[in-house]
Amino acid sequence: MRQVGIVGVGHTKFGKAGVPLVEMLSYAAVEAMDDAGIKTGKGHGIDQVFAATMGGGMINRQHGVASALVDTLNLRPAMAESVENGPASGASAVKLAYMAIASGMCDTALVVGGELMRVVSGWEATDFVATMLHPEAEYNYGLTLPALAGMFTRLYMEKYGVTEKDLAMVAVKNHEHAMHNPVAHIQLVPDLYSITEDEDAIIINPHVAEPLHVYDVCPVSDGAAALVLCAMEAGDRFPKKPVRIAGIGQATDTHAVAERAVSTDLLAVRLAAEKAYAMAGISPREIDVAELHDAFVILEIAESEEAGLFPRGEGHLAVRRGDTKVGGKLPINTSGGLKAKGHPLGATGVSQIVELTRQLRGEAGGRQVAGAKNAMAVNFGGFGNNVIATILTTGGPEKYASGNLRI
Amino acid sequence: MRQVGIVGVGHTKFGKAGVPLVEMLSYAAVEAMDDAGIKTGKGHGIDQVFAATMGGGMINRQHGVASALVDTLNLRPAMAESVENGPASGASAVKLAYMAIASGMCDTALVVGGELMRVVSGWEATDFVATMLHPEAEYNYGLTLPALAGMFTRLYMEKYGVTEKDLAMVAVKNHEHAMHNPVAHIQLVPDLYSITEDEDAIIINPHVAEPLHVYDVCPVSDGAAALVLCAMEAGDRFPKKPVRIAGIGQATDTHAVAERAVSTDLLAVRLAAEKAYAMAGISPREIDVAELHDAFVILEIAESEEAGLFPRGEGHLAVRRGDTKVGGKLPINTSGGLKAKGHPLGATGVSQIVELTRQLRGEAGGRQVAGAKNAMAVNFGGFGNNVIATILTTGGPEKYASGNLRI
Amino acid sequence: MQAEIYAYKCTACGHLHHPAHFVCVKCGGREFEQVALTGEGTLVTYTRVYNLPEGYMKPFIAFGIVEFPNGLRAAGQMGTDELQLGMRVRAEVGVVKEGVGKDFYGFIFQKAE
Amino acid sequence: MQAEIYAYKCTACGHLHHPAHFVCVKCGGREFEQVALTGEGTLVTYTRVYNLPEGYMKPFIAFGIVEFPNGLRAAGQMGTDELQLGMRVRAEVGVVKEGVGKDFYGFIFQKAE
Ligand SMILES: [Zn+2]
Ligand SMILES: [Zn+2]
Repeated sequence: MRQVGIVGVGHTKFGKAGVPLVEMLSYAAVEAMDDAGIKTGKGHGIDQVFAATMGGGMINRQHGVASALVDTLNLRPAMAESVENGPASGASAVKLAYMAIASGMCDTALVVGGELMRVVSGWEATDFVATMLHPEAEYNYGLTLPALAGMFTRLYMEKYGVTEKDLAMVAVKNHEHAMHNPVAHIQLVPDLYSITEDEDAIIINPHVAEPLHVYDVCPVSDGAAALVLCAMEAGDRFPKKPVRIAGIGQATDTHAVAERAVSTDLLAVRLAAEKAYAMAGISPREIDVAELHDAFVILEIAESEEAGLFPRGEGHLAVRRGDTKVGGKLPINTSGGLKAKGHPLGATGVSQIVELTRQLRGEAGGRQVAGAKNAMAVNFGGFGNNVIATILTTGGPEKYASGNLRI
Repeated sequence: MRQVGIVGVGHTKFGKAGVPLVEMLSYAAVEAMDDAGIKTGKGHGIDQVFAATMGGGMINRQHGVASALVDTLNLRPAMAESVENGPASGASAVKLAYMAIASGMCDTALVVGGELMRVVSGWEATDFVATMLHPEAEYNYGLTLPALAGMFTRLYMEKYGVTEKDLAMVAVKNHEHAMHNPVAHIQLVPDLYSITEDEDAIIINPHVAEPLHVYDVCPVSDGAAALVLCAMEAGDRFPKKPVRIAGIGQATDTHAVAERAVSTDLLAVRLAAEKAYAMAGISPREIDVAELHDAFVILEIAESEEAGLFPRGEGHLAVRRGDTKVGGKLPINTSGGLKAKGHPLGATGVSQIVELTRQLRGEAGGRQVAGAKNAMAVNFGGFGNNVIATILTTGGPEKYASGNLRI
Repeated sequence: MQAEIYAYKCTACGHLHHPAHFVCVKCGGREFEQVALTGEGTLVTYTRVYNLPEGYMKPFIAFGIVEFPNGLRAAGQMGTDELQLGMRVRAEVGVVKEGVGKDFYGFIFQKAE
Repeated sequence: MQAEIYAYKCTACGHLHHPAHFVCVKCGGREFEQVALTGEGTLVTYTRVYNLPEGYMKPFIAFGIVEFPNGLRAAGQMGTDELQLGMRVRAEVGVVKEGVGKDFYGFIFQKAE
């Protein structure tokens, strides 16, 4: 199997885009192509384009987004595919691009994830996101992602002794990280005391879905992120040394959350991470930096355990010790995470890989993890019913398998 | 690169489903798994599932369709991806499954395409389909697929001498073919004279988008189709000899149709077919049977020329000669095509491959093309802005590359 | 108007499912019979949600997951304001969402006496 | 309310585009200036459509593709019932779709005198 690497990254400022969907995707795409030293327009060298978006159809009334993107970027006749896996659409697109190159069907691919959500009301957005839940057993009840997260959080707190303050500490950490990430949506750090223990805490940080407060939940953001992938054997044709995709693991779990055998487990995270480690030949102990899917802060804690980065039930202790801050033992969500950087659904999985690529290149500025060599991303689809774990590395075999390069 | 084959096919009766989307997909899926001799449930042997649907979100208000399908079929923790490429979503899913196996990332894949369209009104369905057009230059004008097809047909008739009767002859032929296909939506054959030359012709066959009449346009159908793909090196583990996917080609064209250099060309069809032939090492002269994307009958004629099956401007002459009927020189749309079998968008590209697999296995009953060895499908996304051509064959190398089989 | 909620029993092995599956989780069977899913159960977890999706004209709704004596777990709305982990609840069926021309029925869990 | 329709001229090479592209089709440039797209042109093809999408309260609408003297082609609605390949038309701008709180403007081609 051919090895695949990342040679270009692009990212819009998350927040409110104010431009149409395909134009927003284009900004991220050309930044990634510029970063890879690839020309846009004729002789561009992009064989295939993957676009990841969940709401292009339902929210933006546009289908065939990847085909539109190829045209506006003048990448015709490059192949184009649109991919949807809920909030994990981005990682799915990276995975499919990986397979496209590994198979020898193409040498380079452009992956663009994005979501334009702030064009509808908050309750429409909430309803839209809920369409990934089970239609009869969940969606028709008015259940939403925050509702499922609230119920999960309550059990996790009960079982492992996680406190509301622990949750707020994750949020504050991620907001602190986001202060060093110019593309993050939220650029302010809430005060831990004010949002938890102060007598007015419940006013500035009200409940969304008990026990979750506003500061335990990611904002609604527009935004796009992009990557240029290439066969590693062609890596020396690009200005920057490729960051290699060492492992990808994916697993599915029950659609209806109530059906899961252990309500506090995120089985698909565990299985996806195990597969990614096995494929990469890298162990959890070797991971230097991770981007975990903290749409709700409890998920950062639970995923850090399921991915083997901390022992079961001890993720919140790592937060208390400061292990997961930049400067700590194993920094998590240096980008600000979904919590502070924002969570434009289709963009998130791509954005995680953009951040980790910058970390492994040493381009992460004030949030740089010194000497980072191996990195992991967890992108969480549905309420954990389709999860992808991706491992990146600066290391690799001395020589790469040849696949009859066409570029 | 590993070779990939088809070892199972499934297909619902196209028409009106009367069940929810994921249940409809499931019927096709289990038929394909049964055909492949694969157990559903534990120890199922499916590594990855691809679901192709365009309107799951907009029409059926459900996202993450592939993840839902994996769960209801008890294929957890198999990987799952949902793919959208308008009316070519099906061929895109087959292509991505091909790459997944060719890359070595998995050994078997289940591909299911389907659309549940008859749950909305006709004008809602027309509007939904139009969301793949250019948002500003086409969709906002009220332009639709039939409108673009009407304008294309007028030019084609003018330039090459195609008549309204030629168009009707394609329709009648495909309806005749559909009489031998039990899963076809429409099971009646219109009388050529009655729909063209009779004084009441315009009443039973009124205009939809001049010069196109009702009988020049496919119906609105629900339906699903499914395939089981495997690495050819594992082909002998399945009860039926695999049909090999010899070539896949894909190309994109301008999003706004008005921008195309030659208005009567379908450039993406030509480029996709050329790539597929090159990859397969098979020439147009060696094709024994083809499924072409006749959402509008003019497209069958134009695609038969762009794919090199007949000389430019002579596709309608082949129709007049009867070449494209079962029993003719090169039968086209033996399944009934989109015109008579029906066109549930996400299902169509998969359904084409189901039909061709049955032809190459000799399982096509009353519509069997005797001795068919090589087959081609053209699946047409947007109004030809993202096209996939797929070539199947019963032939192949004596020995297949090994990819460390896990099954 | 479905005023009853069902479990789906595999006719081959007897395994119970809720919601419906196409293939039995235990034996791979594909035939199921409907069994009324009623009675009392235990509240596994709950939440009170303030940001409701489109179509709900209420300030908040409480949701819970309940485990029935047959081992099945199901999510539903809570019909009581007294909410406590492990409490006994009774499964009623009522309108959980008002649709256009069609209401959706589902579990509304009440405090058991 | 956009009562004018534009071509997009690449500031690097001058190539004209309609609709807007993010990258120039000719030179790969990414800067464009708006140029009014008006005047007379030739009708390349047309159709009269009877099955309209949601939101149009008319029995049919005619559409056409027009080539302008600068070589650009654009689709639009036809404002005349006299339709013939190659006829001269004049590009007017009007409401082509009534939206909720916002109308969409576009080409309505009239027969040139
Ligand atoms: Zn069973
Ligand atoms: Zn230019």
